[in-house]
Amino acid sequence: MIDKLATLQQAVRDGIGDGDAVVLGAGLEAAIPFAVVFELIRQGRRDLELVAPISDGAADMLFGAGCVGAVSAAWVGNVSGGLGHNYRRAVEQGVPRNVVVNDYSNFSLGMALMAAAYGMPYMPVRSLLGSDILASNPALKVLQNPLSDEADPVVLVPPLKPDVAVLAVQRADRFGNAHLWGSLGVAQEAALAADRVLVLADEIVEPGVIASDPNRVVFPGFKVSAVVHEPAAQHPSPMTGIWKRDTEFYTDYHRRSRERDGFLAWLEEWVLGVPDHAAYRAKLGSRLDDLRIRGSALAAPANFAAS
Amino acid sequence: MIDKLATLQQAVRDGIGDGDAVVLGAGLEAAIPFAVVFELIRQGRRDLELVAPISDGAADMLFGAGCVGAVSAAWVGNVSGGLGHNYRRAVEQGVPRNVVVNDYSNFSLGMALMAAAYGMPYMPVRSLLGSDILASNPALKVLQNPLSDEADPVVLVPPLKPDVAVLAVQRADRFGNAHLWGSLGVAQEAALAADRVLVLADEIVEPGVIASDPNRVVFPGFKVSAVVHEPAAQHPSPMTGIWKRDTEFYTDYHRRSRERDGFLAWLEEWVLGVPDHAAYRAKLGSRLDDLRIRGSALAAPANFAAS
Amino acid sequence: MPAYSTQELMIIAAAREIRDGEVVFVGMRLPITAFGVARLTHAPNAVGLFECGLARHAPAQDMLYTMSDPPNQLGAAWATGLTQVMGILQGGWVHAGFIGGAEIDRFGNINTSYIGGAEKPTVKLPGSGGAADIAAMSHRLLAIMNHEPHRLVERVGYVTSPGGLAGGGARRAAGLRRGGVAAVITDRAILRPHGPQGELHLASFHPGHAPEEVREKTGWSLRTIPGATETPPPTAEEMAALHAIDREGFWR
Amino acid sequence: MPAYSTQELMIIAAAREIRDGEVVFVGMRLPITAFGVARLTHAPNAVGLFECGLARHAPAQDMLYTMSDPPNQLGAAWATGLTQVMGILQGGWVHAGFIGGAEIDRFGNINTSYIGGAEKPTVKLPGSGGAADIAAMSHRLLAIMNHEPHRLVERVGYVTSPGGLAGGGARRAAGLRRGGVAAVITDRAILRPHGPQGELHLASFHPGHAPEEVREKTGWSLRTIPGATETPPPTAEEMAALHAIDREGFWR
Repeated sequence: MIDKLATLQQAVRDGIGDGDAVVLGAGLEAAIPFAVVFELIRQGRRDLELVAPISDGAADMLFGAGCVGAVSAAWVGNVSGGLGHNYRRAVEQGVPRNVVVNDYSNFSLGMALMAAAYGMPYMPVRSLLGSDILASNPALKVLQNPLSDEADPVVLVPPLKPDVAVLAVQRADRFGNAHLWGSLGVAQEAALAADRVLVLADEIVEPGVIASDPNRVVFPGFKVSAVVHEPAAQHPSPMTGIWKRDTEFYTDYHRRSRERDGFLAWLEEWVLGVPDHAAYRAKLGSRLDDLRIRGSALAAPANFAAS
Repeated sequence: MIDKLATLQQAVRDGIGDGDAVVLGAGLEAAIPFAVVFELIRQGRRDLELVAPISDGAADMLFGAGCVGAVSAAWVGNVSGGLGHNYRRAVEQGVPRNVVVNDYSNFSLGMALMAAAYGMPYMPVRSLLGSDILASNPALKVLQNPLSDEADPVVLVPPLKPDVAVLAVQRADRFGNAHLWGSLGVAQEAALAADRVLVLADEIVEPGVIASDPNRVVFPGFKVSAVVHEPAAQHPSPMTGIWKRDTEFYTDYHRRSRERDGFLAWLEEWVLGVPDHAAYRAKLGSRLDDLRIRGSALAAPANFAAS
Repeated sequence: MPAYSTQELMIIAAAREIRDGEVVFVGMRLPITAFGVARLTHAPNAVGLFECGLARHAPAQDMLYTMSDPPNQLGAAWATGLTQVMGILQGGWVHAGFIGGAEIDRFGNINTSYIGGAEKPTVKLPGSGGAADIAAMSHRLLAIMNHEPHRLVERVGYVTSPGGLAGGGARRAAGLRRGGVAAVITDRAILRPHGPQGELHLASFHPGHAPEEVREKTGWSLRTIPGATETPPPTAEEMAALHAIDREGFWR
Repeated sequence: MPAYSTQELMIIAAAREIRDGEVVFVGMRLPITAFGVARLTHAPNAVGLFECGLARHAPAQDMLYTMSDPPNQLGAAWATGLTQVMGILQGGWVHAGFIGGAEIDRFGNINTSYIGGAEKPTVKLPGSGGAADIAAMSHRLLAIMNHEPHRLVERVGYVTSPGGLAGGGARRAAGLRRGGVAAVITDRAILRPHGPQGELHLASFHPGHAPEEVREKTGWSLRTIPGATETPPPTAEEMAALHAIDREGFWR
């Protein structure tokens, strides 16, 4: 097996290029790889296409920093605050730049990723009929079901193939084998669809730990291109069993990003003025300690012995 | 929650009727619910449509017992022996009765179940092109991909909706919440697609055991119609972490089922002359003890604590 | 002074829409509390679904800010992916779903995408999330809104989540096989579709909110279902269930 | 007397078809042993896939009768469903797959379904399993057969798993975007497609099996690739790897 351990800086530099289509919010409101979001901003990446079913705050930051050229998403905002101020400024006023919005619903976005993961020409879905999403996203086509003799319109959702999927996980080995648990969002579809998969592991473990439970492996290690070890890479979002959600961080971001100047000050304070994620953790200090889950509610044992 | 515990006899009597489409081999060569196969034979069920990607021996027994009117499958035989003698007699000679064969491949059968599970009009797949399976299964249609300007034929696989899916699992609670681990075959698609789900649990546990690890729940408890507690319900097939495969049982079946008379004697000995699964276990005796996995190779701990 | 807040009444009205044994997309805040009340009162076997990939028998024990928060993972009945939970929604296994919205119109169409049109919006709202899917594919849609004339409008500027579309048979003609708005629960009233067009009518008005006030605060000429009455106030049992869940009095 | 059995030579020939880093549907018996040899020799980063829903870095430690047996579960790299492993096959992530069969023809089409036609078969074989999918969608198909005239036939009676179909561009014309037979490994020889029609030709003959014998045992007029030679016998390293896996001498 190939050692895929990389630093955050390396992995972002080598793995995500200008113009790439990137999945960053596969876990919906959990396990959002904020450390990569911050590093993309620090490295000044441009013209990204964000692919996400929902994106709690992370996408809004990338809009504000001018990294995004297009978004294929079902929901962009800040769950604690509602509206995404940077997203609004980009779409309504072209500040700091214009962006192309490809509207989806959660299900149709998940199906678009599944179509790409499984090499399907399209996925036929029964959602979106009657919705103006069909008008504002021309990639979606309505056609009669050819297997039905009755009127039966079906929406054909074409594959959405990301260049990169970035996934934060509880633990991984250095070869790219990873465990992810709790609600999975579109993590599996995104990882199987993407050309490259960048894993952010809260903990690096021996390969035997991962191999002890192959059912907790959501995507196979051979799909993974790089493994980055960064505890709390998903802060301020939660990570099941390890980190609580830092709601105050979202609220503060929402408040300060209401005006462009406030956002730029926030960006300087939390991203541009912070060299790396270790410094970010240090800056959070005891606040991060308070977010650590200390209780224990372990999964019931499962035996994989063969004899 | 509703108590769904039932005896094997009750669950088969109430849950599987003559003519029903039944998934029995969702786990491929593991976790095949043989106890239900035997009980269907004892109860004399008729005109079943078997739906299975593969079926290691179980389907062959039902063919020989005359319970089956049709089969929608990718593979029917006996992995240890190859050919299924009863399947051959039924298809080649109509003994004991004629059966309709709907040919699939594993992938197209999985997609047909997924289409039913997720309410899709069909699944567009790129397998089977050029295969005579398209000719011998008229349900499969080839159509041009309407999203492509180039020649791009696609196979449309219509949904295959079982009336009942029967699934053997390692453990369940009495309310239908179940844990299943190891390779999953089409267990999830079958359970989500079927109108009714019959769970055979090797062990009945407190609800808290299942709730301690919601990621090991492959299909939600609300889909389950009955829970039957029968250890080794999957014998002679294996159950990950609990039971080894009884290869000698398969080999013996294969040898004795070569001729119709030999099969009928086998059937009397192992099914018709055995009143229930407790008697079957008793008949296996120390042979069953030898099949029990005694080693321990536990999955690494996973924490679900929230604070 | 009433023994309950408006929000508490809305929660209890929402809880009454959930039937026993149903599978319901519950969403955050008010609906998940309603789900908890329903479970403790008349619907002990209801199941809650969450788009992130969760099913639950009982609401989480701790406060949730998002459906993906750790307390919603702990003790869940099923942890899986978005595809699975929304796939069975399309498969017809979901009885009801709660959604909110910025605008709803007389036929129950909901806008959570654009104010001022998609081409040059004056306000870009966050978008559908799963709302369009829940509106299209659950058997009954339950909408929760604040009751103001600019929110309850004649025709939404953008249909994110289809209700009755142009009314009458329009929803079925668009290819939607089931569903539609069953109830709109506001801070002033409950509206339900009525008549051949399925137009939203006043079904009940909350205590303290006269029908005239409700009509005034509605952006179309609101008609009344014959026999519309005051929304029954919470019962003692309902309030006890709510207080058992909302121990900190968040909704009081 | 050779220091290896015919089956051992076949295993090693099969192992040589697996390249480092590849993802391969390996199947039971001979191919999974070949996968193990490849991993221990030239392909340490190859990954094995199994249709039941497994991926493995190394073969199971104990004897397998089926791919779903407990030893194949223990220490697997990924345990999931059939849909996922065959879905990524369709997605183009699988480099090669091994399959067997009752009949194969000069263009590499394989029959595992019906002898005597589907209408009134004289023998009902078990069917495709995953073979048709692997043949259609992996980048290279590797077939393993016993070399007899009734197995290597001019034209199979039923195409379960498509090879080159009628030869030439027929496979692409049918809509298959990739793949086709790369090698047929028999107990006498290795055949490979050659020439514009992609007809199977003799590529190498095993020690002790002269080209004339191979041609005699083939049901069509077998042509030879220019420069065809004897199959290189196992190296000491290959035999050591095989013996490290086949500790009980099952294949000896």
